[in-house]
Amino acid sequence: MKKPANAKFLETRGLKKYFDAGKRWIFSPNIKKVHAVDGVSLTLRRSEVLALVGESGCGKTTLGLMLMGLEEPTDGTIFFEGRDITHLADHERKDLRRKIQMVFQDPYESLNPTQTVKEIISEPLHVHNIGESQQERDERVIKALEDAGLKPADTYLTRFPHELSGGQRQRVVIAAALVLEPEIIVADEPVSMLDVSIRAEVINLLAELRISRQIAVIFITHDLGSVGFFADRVAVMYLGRIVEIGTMLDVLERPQHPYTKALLSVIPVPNPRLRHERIILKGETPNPVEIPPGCRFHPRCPVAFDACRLSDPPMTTVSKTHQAACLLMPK
Amino acid sequence: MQTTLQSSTTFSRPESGFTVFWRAFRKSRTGLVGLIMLAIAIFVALFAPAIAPYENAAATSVGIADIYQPPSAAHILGTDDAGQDVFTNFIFGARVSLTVGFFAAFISIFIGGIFGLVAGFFGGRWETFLMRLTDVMLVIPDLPLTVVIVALTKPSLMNIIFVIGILGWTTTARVVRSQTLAVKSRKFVLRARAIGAGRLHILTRHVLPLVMPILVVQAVLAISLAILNESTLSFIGLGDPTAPSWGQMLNFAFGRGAMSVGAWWALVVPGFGIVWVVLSLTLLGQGLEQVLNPRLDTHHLMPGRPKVGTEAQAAHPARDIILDVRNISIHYINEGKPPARAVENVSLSLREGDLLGLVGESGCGKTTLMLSLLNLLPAAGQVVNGNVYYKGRDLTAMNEDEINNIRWSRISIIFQGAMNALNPVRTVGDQIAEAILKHNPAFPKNKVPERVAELLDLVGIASAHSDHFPHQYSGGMRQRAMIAMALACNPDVVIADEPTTALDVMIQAQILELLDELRKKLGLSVIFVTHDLGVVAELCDRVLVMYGGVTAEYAGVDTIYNEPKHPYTQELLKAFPDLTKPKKKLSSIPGYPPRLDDLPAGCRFAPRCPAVFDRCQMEEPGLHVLKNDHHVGCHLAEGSK
Amino acid sequence: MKKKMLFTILIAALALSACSGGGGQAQPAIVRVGWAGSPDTLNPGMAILTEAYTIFELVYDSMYELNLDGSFTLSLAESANVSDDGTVWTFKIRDGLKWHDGQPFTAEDVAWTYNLYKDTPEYPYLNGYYTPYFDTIEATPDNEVVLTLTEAIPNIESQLVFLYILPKHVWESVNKTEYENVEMVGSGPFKMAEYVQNEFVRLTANKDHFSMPPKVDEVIFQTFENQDALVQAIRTGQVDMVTEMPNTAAESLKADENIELVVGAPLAPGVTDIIFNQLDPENCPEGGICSGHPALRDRNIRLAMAHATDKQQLIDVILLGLGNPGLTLIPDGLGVWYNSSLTDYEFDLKKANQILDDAGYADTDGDGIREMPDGSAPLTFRLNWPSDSINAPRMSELLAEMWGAIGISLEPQAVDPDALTAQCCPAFDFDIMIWGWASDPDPSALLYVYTTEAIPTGSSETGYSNPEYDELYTNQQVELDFEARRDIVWQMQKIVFDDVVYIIPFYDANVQAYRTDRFTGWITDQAKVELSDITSLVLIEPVK
Amino acid sequence: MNRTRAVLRKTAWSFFTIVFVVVLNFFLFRVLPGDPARAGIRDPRLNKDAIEVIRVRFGLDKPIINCFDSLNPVKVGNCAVNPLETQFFIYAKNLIQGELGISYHANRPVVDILGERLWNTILLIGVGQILSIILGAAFGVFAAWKARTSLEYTAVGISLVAWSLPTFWLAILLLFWGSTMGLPVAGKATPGMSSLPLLQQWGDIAKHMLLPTLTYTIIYMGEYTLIMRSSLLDVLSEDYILSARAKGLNTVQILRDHALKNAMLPLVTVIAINLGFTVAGVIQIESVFSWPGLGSAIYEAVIRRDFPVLQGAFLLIAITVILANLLADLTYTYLDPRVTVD
Repeated sequence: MKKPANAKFLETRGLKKYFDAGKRWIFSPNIKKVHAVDGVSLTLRRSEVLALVGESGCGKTTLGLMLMGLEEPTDGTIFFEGRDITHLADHERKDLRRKIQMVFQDPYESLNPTQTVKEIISEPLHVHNIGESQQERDERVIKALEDAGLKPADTYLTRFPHELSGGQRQRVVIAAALVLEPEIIVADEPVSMLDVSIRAEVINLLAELRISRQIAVIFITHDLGSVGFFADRVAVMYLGRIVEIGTMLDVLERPQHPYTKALLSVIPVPNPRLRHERIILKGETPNPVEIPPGCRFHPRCPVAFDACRLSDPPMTTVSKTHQAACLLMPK
Repeated sequence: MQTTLQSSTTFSRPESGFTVFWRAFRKSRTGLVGLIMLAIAIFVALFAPAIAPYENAAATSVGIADIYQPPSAAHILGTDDAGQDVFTNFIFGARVSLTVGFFAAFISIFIGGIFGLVAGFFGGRWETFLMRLTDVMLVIPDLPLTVVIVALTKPSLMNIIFVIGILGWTTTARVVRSQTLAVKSRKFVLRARAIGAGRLHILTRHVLPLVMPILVVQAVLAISLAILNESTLSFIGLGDPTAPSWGQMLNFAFGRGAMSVGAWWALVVPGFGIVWVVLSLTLLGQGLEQVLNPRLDTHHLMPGRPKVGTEAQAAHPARDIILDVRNISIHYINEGKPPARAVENVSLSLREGDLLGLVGESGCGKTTLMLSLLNLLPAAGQVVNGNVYYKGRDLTAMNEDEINNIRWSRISIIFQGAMNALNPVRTVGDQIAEAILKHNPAFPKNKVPERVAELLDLVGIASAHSDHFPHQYSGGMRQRAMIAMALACNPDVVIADEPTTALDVMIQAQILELLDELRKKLGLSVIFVTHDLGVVAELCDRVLVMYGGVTAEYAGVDTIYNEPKHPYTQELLKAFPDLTKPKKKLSSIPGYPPRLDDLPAGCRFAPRCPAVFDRCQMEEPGLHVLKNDHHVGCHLAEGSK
Repeated sequence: MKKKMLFTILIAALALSACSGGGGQAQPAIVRVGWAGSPDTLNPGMAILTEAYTIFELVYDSMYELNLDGSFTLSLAESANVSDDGTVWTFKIRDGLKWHDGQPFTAEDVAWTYNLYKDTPEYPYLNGYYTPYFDTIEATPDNEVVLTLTEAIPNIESQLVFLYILPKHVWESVNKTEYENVEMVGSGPFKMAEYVQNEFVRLTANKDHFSMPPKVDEVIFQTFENQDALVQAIRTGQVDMVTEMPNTAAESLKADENIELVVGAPLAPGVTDIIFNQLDPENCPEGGICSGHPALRDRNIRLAMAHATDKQQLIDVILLGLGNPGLTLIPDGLGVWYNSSLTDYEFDLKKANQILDDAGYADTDGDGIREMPDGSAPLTFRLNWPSDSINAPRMSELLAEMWGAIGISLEPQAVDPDALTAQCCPAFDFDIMIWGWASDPDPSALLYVYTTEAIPTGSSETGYSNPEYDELYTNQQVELDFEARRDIVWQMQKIVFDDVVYIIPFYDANVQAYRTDRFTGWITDQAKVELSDITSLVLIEPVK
Repeated sequence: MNRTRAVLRKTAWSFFTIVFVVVLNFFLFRVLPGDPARAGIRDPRLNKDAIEVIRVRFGLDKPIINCFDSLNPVKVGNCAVNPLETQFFIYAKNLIQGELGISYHANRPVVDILGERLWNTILLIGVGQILSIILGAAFGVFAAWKARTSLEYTAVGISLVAWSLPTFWLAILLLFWGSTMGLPVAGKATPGMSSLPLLQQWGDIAKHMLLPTLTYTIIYMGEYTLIMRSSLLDVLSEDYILSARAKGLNTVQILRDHALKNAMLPLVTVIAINLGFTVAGVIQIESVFSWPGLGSAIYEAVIRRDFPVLQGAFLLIAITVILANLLADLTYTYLDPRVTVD
């Protein structure tokens, strides 16, 4: 099958997810909402790595879960290869699941401790009834393990997760995703629980897969520092919105939004000779129950002015590949 | 210390889940005793006809003289109210009592298990309904229900089992539900959904296997409760008198005046049986629980091991060195196993006003080293060598009372994970005030709130928050509060143990900035423990890089980053993403850190070292001092200046 | 300081309580009686339990006293005269009697009380059985009570003995059903002093009683829910007398030199009976299920079972020997009414087997259990008993063995008493039951159980029906001549004994124990033992 | 705001539970076989009319609910019956007026019977609970504090054995031991003591209470010890204990100011839930020691199938347990600041 390299094949339009804050109570019909994701539109191309960056509570994980169909969007649509997949029922989604897979943050939590590696990796095959014979399945399992860098694969098959190190576990998780030969992997903070010396392994693995298997990756992280090495594009999220999106170089080298600038400035540089001035934002991400009026970033923005309190800045184009939502941007 | 395996080790056939379980269970003495006791009971029940001296039937020729006969050769445990051999009935009673226990428990576990699973897994209305039902069942006294059910049916053994079974499911339902909820919230369930698994698949393949152990524990407890309940029912006259259980033996002994005759054996023997089995099950349950829910068998109040090893060392340190750690070695003692050599021969010195970075991967002994500075090691930890001097006084030689005066007032600690380090049921202000008053009893009480407010202000928290509980704080605020608390007694030294690890980059930057500011403002000396090389580069004056419990490299910050001599430091720096050099491929260090209780011979880094040579496999490298007070623990640094 | 005070007080309280037992000064003579029950109510119209009747007996007077030998003595009246046709009774009440509250006791009180019992529908235990023949009751100015009956009856004493006379001046104004009568103004040898239901009853002596002034000052009845505790209490001297206890305790108490043990038939004995459902489904009463095993309708089966029942072993094992083999529902405790001329079926397995063989019940399939002559069903009977009985299960074990020896098997099953009532009668949904009756001094009530008339009402447990017997029952009810009535009653017993309607395993004895170190004068030489006979409590006096 | 809401919601839920129990309580005792009027009154002296009189007295002549004569077997009756004349309505009406019917056995209002016995049980449970909680908590604290010492093994061993004892069995053994020590074996007080000075009466009651309370304490102490121990072990392994130690607090200060309150939390829940389970224990203890409380009333009612009393006691206990649970929930809300409405 022909796969046009740059066709939009996953797209969201105005995606929203509101949660109820607290339980419904007879005497309070107007329940407050948590605006976890508040209107996100983005596209993902084939075999592209898109980094989704933001502080905790900015809605990036919820967004990932919605793409996976694990959370029902409150509003907005998701298209996959031009098909609306926003509200599919579980059985309609089944073949879709083969194409979009997920890798979770905590490799200790995302493996069932009672299953062996072989069971874990062959489980998707059983669920989707893939493979004519046991032998074929075994081959697929071994291939997935080897693609995930666990070689020789057969030494891992009968192990339990507690017999593996963190990095190995994360590889097993990735292998379990690979075995379905997905087209997209949503990776939710896949390295934040790992030691520095091992992080690189996993990131490199994802980068390789994207080349060898043409897999598109949505890489969710709070650490801009770790994305620089393989993301094609970076989207910065703040309070449920994307505030800046562009190619990796656009965002890292020509950041437009004050929030992006601040995030970039606080990334530690492992060289004492390069100590630099850091823009440290005051306070923490506000409660997503009450979104500030106007620009949602203005209470923490070091360069905010009066207009920021009043109008919500729209996404403005900086260049063909680069957009940001700030009033200060040149029109 | 996480359990990691050398990737190089060849793999033998891995153990089944049962073997793993059994190995853990074997360690639990209570569990073993319970199992043996239960095994004896089951053995007795199974082989009752072979053990019992008489057949299990009322003796035909019983006369008045046979009733309540004391123990004798013919009846080693005497006879009962019908002239029957108590020992024989006791042996056969085991069968009935255990049957009641097992079957009733099966019913209640079955019902409770299904209810709990359904409620926990499906949630929504089912959960509401089932949990409300459970709540109601919990408040309804069992007995009237039992009376009604027994009256409605018949007090046959079957019905007794049934009644006990259906009245006993509530606890199981609750426990199973919460376990199901816990399992359900774990990421692997979400992952299973992500691969497209249906609910049934998730329930049977993922949830059930993890709920099963809890069910087993519940079952064990349910059996013992059922046996107790059966005896209670018998006592109230609601049992089945034709089923010769231990409960019924007691019932006859009571109802037919055993104690009045002085026939204690008719009463004590079956009672003993019940206590035996119930105790065995309770012990077994405790043992199982220890295995399934392993609690650290140590806690923070257990007395630590006394220090062994060298006495005070020679030369008095330089005047401006406030904290001097000399050749300290710390082992964790595991009964019957080689000790884990968590820290070996580490020295460091902290100058007044300096910020010392301590860097290493998880499990390299950083935290152990820090805890040892204040004699806070867990019970298994032991200082086997070395000394810690604070202004010339040896902290390792102090007793608990002496060091209590040093703790916090001179040296304080900012713990990793402030949520856990703050007491959840006391307000933050209260906890800060406690530290002030502990070390400054003369501090005027009415001034305390003022001081607390001042401290909170120092770390950027509005004083209104002082009445709040830790859970009402955000992660960043908690860490700030922890810092405020650490400063409460104006200490000279603050140990910051990974204070920013769990935080977002922005909050992390805020905290680092704050720490640096305070250090300068208050003239603090700080030891900063982290695994993040970037953070160290931003802040520190000197850096100690640890690997596998030993010093890899110890030098000024610039030396470490720009002239690293130890291959580990070099590799670590290469693995660190540097935004100033984007699109460079990250390198990683192959393999994993060593287990501290299974260290390789020779250099601890040798298995992962790119520059490894023969000597590294045999000989542990010493610490070589290069120029600029640069210490390197590598054979390659030998001789170089 | 405050805490210390409280502590001192507590210590003092404990010290006081510790020495309260052995005070020095002249203590009132208090008899402590331990019993396993407690009166259900002190309202004589509503009471059922023996314990209540015991208190009535002590606090109230009635027209007759029932003696331990079963005879009656006139009590309140100096004389009793009956008209020639036997329908008008005139009782001359003693003069000068007084209620405990000082009010005079007159014939007016007696007549008022009898009318109360007769006319209050909520008193079914009294007017259903004791007053149905009462027509009118009037008091005369001469302190006489004139009782007119609807027809002459032979047993006026047993009709009147439990009708305790209440003070009209108190009872006139109270709600007859709700009144709990805790104050209990009576005229008997003891006065009510204090009553806490299920805890104790405290009575003080009425030293002015006209016939039986007690010698002790107080009697306290204390409730023990646990029989072992009761035995322990008399052993340790916490009580002076126990009215009932496990038979097992008898032997060991006998050994105590300060305790005297008395065994005898109770005045109103309980009867334990093995009941056979012999109702023919064709005569099934309304609402009946009538699922009885057909074999039990055959006298041969029942006879064989009677021969296979070793009553002595039952008595030995179940009662520890403290009982007598039974014949019919009329126990030996009823004195003259008990047909002592009957000879029990001897325990003889050979004979029993022979009877079954002859009647065609053979074990055709060789499983040790005989089948019906047509081979249809094995002789396997359901055996039920009320689950609150502790002796019945033991009996069922023994019966299963005994009857097993003649090829009859049992399916034993305890049943909730209520459920058993529902199952029993008039549903007749059982084969064999072990249950019991309490008896009245007059045999009439128990004899009624065998009548055809009793089948639909539920009083008949067996479904036994015999026109000859029914006729005799009617006759004895109106036979005025004592001897003649006794003959009829004996004849009736013979009929039901020959028909093996029930197997009566035994009549159990009553066991009581007294401490002799504090009080003397207990009646211990009578054939019967009964607490509601007040003589003992009246006669005893403190040991000097 | 949140806390008020939580309190309101929990209170409302408790109220609904009570209503449910009240209704259940009615039907539970109506599904029984046999005619209550005849049950326990098997007396040949009663004829049909007499039985009818008894049925009327206990209100059993009325249909249970409209259209249904009885529940066993369920059959459709006369729908023309005024619903106000049904047993259910009368039961509900009486209940609102604080009446629980008349005891089949004692011919007294059930409320009176339960009323006079309730206080005795409260006395017994009260003292027993307080003792077992204090002792259990103390042993638990020592066992956890001195973990892995012989002190812990002894405390845990004793507790496990105590937990495994059948209540009535222990009671009867203690009764015999006590009687040889000269302790009273039955009742709440020596009859006839009411004329003595109050102090002496109290002393007498205390002596009578000794054995039942001891039994109660032994049975429940073990459980509290185990819970306290495991809960305290958990707490003592928490980081905030380490940080308290780092703050320089000594052991007593740490236990008192940081560990105990947190460790008490599970105990509060268990105590409340235990109240429901206590019933079975109290029945056994009271009946062995003839303690005139609710437990022995229930025991007698079970033996005599006195359903109105059983029904009343059942209701009383259920409501008490519901309220105790509510109280525990609210206490919990007070003790643990983390609990808010979720």
